Amino acid sequence: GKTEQPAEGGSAGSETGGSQGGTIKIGVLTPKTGDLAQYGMAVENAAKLAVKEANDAGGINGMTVELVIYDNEGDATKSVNLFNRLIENDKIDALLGPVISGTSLAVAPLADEAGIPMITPTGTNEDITPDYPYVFRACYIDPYQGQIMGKFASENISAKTAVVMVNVGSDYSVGLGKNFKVSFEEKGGSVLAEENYTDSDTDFKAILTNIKAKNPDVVYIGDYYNAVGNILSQAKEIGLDAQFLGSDGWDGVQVDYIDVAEGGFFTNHYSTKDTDPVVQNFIKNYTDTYNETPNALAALGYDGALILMDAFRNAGSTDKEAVLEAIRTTDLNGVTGHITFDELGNPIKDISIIKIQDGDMVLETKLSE
Amino acid sequence: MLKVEGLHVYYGAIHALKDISFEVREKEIVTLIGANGAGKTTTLHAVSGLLSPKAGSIRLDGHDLMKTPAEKIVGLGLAQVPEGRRVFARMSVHENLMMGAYLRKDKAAVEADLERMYGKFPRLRERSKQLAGTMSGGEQQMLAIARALMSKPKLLLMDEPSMGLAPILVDEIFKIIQEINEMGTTVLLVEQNAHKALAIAHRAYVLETGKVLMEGDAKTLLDDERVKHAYLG
Amino acid sequence: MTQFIQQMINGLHVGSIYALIALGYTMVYGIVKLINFAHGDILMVGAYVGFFALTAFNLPFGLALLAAMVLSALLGMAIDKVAYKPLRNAPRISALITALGVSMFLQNTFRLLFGANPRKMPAVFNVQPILLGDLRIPPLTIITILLSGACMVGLELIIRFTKTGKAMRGVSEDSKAAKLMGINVDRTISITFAIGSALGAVGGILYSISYYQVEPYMGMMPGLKAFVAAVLGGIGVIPGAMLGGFVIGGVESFTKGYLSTTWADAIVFSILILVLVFKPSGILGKNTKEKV
Amino acid sequence: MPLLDVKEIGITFGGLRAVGNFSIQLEPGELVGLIGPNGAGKTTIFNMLTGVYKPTEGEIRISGRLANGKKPYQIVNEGVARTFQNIRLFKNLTVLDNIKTAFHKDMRYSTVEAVLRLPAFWREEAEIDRKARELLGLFNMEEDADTIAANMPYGKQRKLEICRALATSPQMLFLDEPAAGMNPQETRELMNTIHFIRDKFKVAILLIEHDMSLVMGICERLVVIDYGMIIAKGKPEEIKTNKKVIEAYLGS
Amino acid sequence: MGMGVVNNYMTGILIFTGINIIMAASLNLATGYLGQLVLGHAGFMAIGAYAAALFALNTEMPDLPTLVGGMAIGGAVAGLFGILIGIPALRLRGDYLGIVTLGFGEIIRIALLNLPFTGGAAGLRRIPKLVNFNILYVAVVLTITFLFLFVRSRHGRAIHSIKEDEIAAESVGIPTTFYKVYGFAVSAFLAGVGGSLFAFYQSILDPRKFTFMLSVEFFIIVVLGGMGSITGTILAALLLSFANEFLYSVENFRLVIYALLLITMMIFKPDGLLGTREFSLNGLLDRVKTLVGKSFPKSKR
Ligand SMILES: Nc1ncnc2c1ncn2[C@@H]1O[C@H](COP(=O)(O)OP(=O)(O)OP(=O)(O)O)[C@@H](O)[C@H]1O
Ligand SMILES: Nc1ncnc2c1ncn2[C@@H]1O[C@H](COP(=O)(O)OP(=O)(O)OP(=O)(O)O)[C@@H](O)[C@H]1O
Ligand SMILES: [Mg+2]
Ligand SMILES: [Mg+2]
Repeated sequence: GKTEQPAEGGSAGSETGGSQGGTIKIGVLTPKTGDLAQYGMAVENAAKLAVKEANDAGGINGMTVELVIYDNEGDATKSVNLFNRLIENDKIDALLGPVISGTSLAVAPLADEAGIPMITPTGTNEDITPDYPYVFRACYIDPYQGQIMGKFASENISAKTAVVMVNVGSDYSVGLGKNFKVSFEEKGGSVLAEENYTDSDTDFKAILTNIKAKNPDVVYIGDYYNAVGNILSQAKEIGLDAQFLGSDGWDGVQVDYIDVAEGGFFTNHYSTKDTDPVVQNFIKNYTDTYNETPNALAALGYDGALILMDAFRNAGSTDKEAVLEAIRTTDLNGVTGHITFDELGNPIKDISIIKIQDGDMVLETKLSE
Repeated sequence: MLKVEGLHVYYGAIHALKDISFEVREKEIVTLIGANGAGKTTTLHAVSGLLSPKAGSIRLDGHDLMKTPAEKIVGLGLAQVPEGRRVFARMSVHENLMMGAYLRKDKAAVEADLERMYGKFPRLRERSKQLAGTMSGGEQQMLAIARALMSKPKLLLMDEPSMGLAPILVDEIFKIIQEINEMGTTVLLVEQNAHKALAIAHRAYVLETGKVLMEGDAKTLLDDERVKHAYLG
Repeated sequence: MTQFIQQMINGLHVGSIYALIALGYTMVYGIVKLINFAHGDILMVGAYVGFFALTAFNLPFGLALLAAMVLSALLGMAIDKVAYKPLRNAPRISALITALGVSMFLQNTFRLLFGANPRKMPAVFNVQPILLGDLRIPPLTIITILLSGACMVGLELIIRFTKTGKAMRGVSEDSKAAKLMGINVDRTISITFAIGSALGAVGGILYSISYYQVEPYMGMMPGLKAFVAAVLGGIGVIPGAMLGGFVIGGVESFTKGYLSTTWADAIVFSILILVLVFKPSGILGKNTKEKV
Repeated sequence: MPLLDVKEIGITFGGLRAVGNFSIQLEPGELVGLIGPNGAGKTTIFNMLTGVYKPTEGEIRISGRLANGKKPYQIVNEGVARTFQNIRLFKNLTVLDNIKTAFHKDMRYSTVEAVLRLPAFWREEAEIDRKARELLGLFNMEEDADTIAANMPYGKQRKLEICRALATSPQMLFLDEPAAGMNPQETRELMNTIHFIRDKFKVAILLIEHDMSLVMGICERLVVIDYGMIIAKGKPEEIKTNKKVIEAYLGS
Repeated sequence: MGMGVVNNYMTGILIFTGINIIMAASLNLATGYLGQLVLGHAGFMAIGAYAAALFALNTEMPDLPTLVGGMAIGGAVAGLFGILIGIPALRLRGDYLGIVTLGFGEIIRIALLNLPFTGGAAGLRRIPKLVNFNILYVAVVLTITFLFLFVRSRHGRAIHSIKEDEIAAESVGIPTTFYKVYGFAVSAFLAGVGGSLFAFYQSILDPRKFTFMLSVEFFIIVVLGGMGSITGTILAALLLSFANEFLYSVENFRLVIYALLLITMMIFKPDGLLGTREFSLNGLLDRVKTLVGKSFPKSKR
């Protein structure tokens, strides 16, 4: 029924303080406007889906889960203000977000100080979690994926030369590129060039033309699928046919760019082919609800929500300490794999290498360090 | 031809025209004289539609000008030599003149009129390619007059056409006004140079702080003691 | 050498799109002295119209283009009526704020309507590139350049030889004096917005086809670049906008190719600043000092 | 040594020689008229003398010092003030602030003294406030001190512009068509004002004007130019009857 | 606890509003008083913020000297850039200058992303958090007071006269060249101070923050408050901040409504909330009196 719909938008006017009246309040900070909105919306949608499913199934320990979602525009300043609003006005029990590393870095110390368990679904920067016991993440940290792909490039497909494309406007991309390079060179490969671009670039022909002239075995692009789709399309236009490699941001590229992405490999948290019902349910329900295929951000947003709800369930209350302890001891089958946490608040999970083959996503192999 | 009745104009809180009425008959030269700030320019702007009066009526050949936008009023055969010249500064002299003929379709006649203007103001011909904005004050004044004439108006409103002109040209301008009047153009003339204006006008109105103070035959006013004292010096 | 020519072709491609968009900026600026910050978003609307025409209605490219031009033109006129016209006699900066407001409004309305996720623009000219030795010239590039060229020539003809063009020049100089010449100022401004917006729509469609994507914020960057192009060429000057577009496109392409992608925008802006310092009214702008 | 000594200056605008071989001397307290047909180059001469244009030839000396190529504000510091053919006031400022702005060069206090409101600030501000009001008083404008300049009638705006020029305590005052747009009555008042200024402030006045009643009425000598060249010089009575001047300028 | 009136959330908003006030008021000097269109004010803020942060990260001094030193350095470096950008301003007019400053802002942003010592996309972290509400409040009061006193001095008059009519200003002896650069420098200096306060409050710096849109945000505050009205700036900054917070209750429509609000306000108050006037109690009383006078016209006689 309608009443069981997950709360949408900031229910700033809501009078229910704390978790009395049988609600668990989870705050969500995510960019819903501006050029990061496409990522923020995926997280928001997935979180709403997870919460709705939980509520439909009777809630958590008899309590309904309510989301309080604010648009932080990807801005640290606004995130800080909104976080204060979430704890003081909305009296949340836990925080899902923020989505971008920069904003997560700004909020993490506050969440820790306030004793609010926080899970950033997608903040990949290494520094977000270590100093703050209350702060966790659902995604890999930057070095991890880059390293694995460097190793894969060198050992599994015997690449000798590579070019790394880096979006310098995104520390996600910067971190991945750096670590790919390190690990690829460690294994004896040589990186011919590092080509940089920025968030606002749409025309990549100039650098692709240069890359073409260098003729590398592989090109590594650690960035999100929209930029990647655009780059791959233009690469095709100018006739650059190297082996392209990428990161979990590629997930989603299959929707519009499957043809130009053909043959590419990328690291991901999961495979759409995974027969695990958690994965298949998620893909089906998400597609049914939002009329679009979920991407990695959605998967992480979903898992973030699952981890929090699971912790509430295991803690048996909304007591912050108990919930924190429950998160630490998470042992959960999420969409992005089997999740446990290390002592730094980072998830321990496998990496899948996905190949785009014959217009489909195929699980090439699973690797770990 | 032009009949104005009970005109009231405000600039915000300033009541600039207070119940002004006057008329201009076919083929007449009528002049409005009055001190600075009396409301002469305001009156002309109200007639040509550049501002909208609060109350009153303005009729030109039976058309209600109160409801007609400025560009349509021009279409009815009215032209204005505006205060401050308002030439198109970044257009050449020639282009300015052609803008004057914007509504005209008779190309050949326009060319002929252009020649006539160049004949009357040789300086303009000399400088036909110069940007109007770089012309001297007086040169711009000539251009503004010539541009207004290019539209072949039936009724010509002139706001201080002699301002900034050399004495020799002032005489020339008044001659030209008489000439075009004789050729059938009706003229409503605002002048500081009341002496000369009254000398060529048929009738005149004296404005004072937004009101019509006196009206009558130009020759009579020229001899009126009060007018003499206040405006003729 | 091949690479050099290839970069130049790339530059011409982007440049001609910038030029098209810059025309809209320059025309509106020339006539109402307003930096129409919403122009980039009109481009976005045009791209969306094109996108839906091509995908949902399966229209041929020509019709999609026409639909986008018409709807954008109407939108441009409507924006003028609602947001700019009431401020004609107000300080110019106030209209700048409403322009920013309109920009924000369009972006967020489209985000609400169609989501933040980019839509994939169908590849319209998906045929094999023309190969000249090592050179590859995508047909899209040729079509973009030709279409832009045609629009610019058409515009120049309109401005030079029609009554409307004459009226535009008059209004841009002095709208009150223009009224006294019998020019319908409001209509002229409306037409200006219509033409500028229609050209923007063409730019938007070409842009989205070239870069495959349509999204609510897509107008910001090309809009800004095109604005820079218009200023560089001499704002208010039609050929200046075109020249500026090509210069920016070229500089961008060459700096990306030979210097640095990340600094490219900085270099573009530095060139702009340098040019303006030495030629304060842009490359083709007339430096008419105020007569004292 | 003459106050102003101009030798053979000239300027060319894209091929058009607007002024050439123009020379003039001005002694303290003189009242000289510069007349000539429209476009003869009168305003251009003012612009060269006040640093708005740089002459392409010739030399300008003010109190013996070379003034070519100086910026307008530096010329003001040399003791030259002017008004403009098209009035140029600080339209949105009050009458009083228009005048106070013109006292800038007489003031010394620094930014620090200003924002800390140290005694120097109060002293100088009080001083110019007094001087500005006094000046307005001389022109019967003390009532208008708080009026926004743009809201005043034309005649008063002209007067304010002159007043503002005087606030720079010049030794020379250049007036460009001060009577334009005034009726004969107002022009007569203006004549008195100009006389008064000369006598009260002991300034030399150089004046461009097309209103012959004013020019002939108050100027001690006249310089007539046409096409940028001097065609006649002399006392008003001589000029009135000069054939060349009649033909080019006065008309019959 | 439980008092709740001025909680962290409110304090946070007030602090950021305060920084906005400093930014917009300093922009008002360049735009409202000097009359130059500046669309890159965020650039000066960024320079101040990064300079102060780098200073703090590389010294080991007690809090107060670090704060004051950081503010001084942030202001000085930004002021230097203000002089730099003031120089093209000498030759450029109006909108051309606007675009140059816009370009300048972008160059700064790109430089922050690419220079070796600015932390790139990740920005700077662990900047000491030295600013609290009280310190910021003092800074705002000082800035506003400074501007108030500055514009009401001969320097302020000179700057204002340039906006009114540059040629006339020269003609009464104002060295316009000097005052343009000076006005820019002071404006940039204060923006740099604003930036340093921002850095010392936020404690991390993210180059994404300093975009053209941030410059636009300051610009909107200035125009909305009234160009040349410092109290107007304060009013507009407060109004926009709180409008924004309030609009979170219509989350999805927030920016649409915000945009409509802007358009409507401009149409109904094209000169901004206060025009060029300053808010004062006396002025308010006078206005009330005239209003009362108007509604009882007979009492006038
Ligand atoms: N735009 C305006 N805003 C406010 N008041 C104005 C405006 N234009 C004119 N006024 C006022 O309206 C009155 C009439 O002005 P108008 O310009 O019509 O006078 P005028 O007779 O043409 O004077 P002049 O001889 O100076 O040209 C004056 O008091 C003037 O100050
Ligand atoms: N910037 C310029 N570019 C081109 N020509 C110019 C420029 N400035 C002035 N001129 C020309 O130089 C000549 C002298 O102009 P100036 O303004 O000095 O005349 P004037 O004697 O003051 O005339 P008026 O009495 O009409 O004001 C004019 O023919 C004018 O067209
Ligand atoms: Mg008048
Ligand atoms: Mg002159």
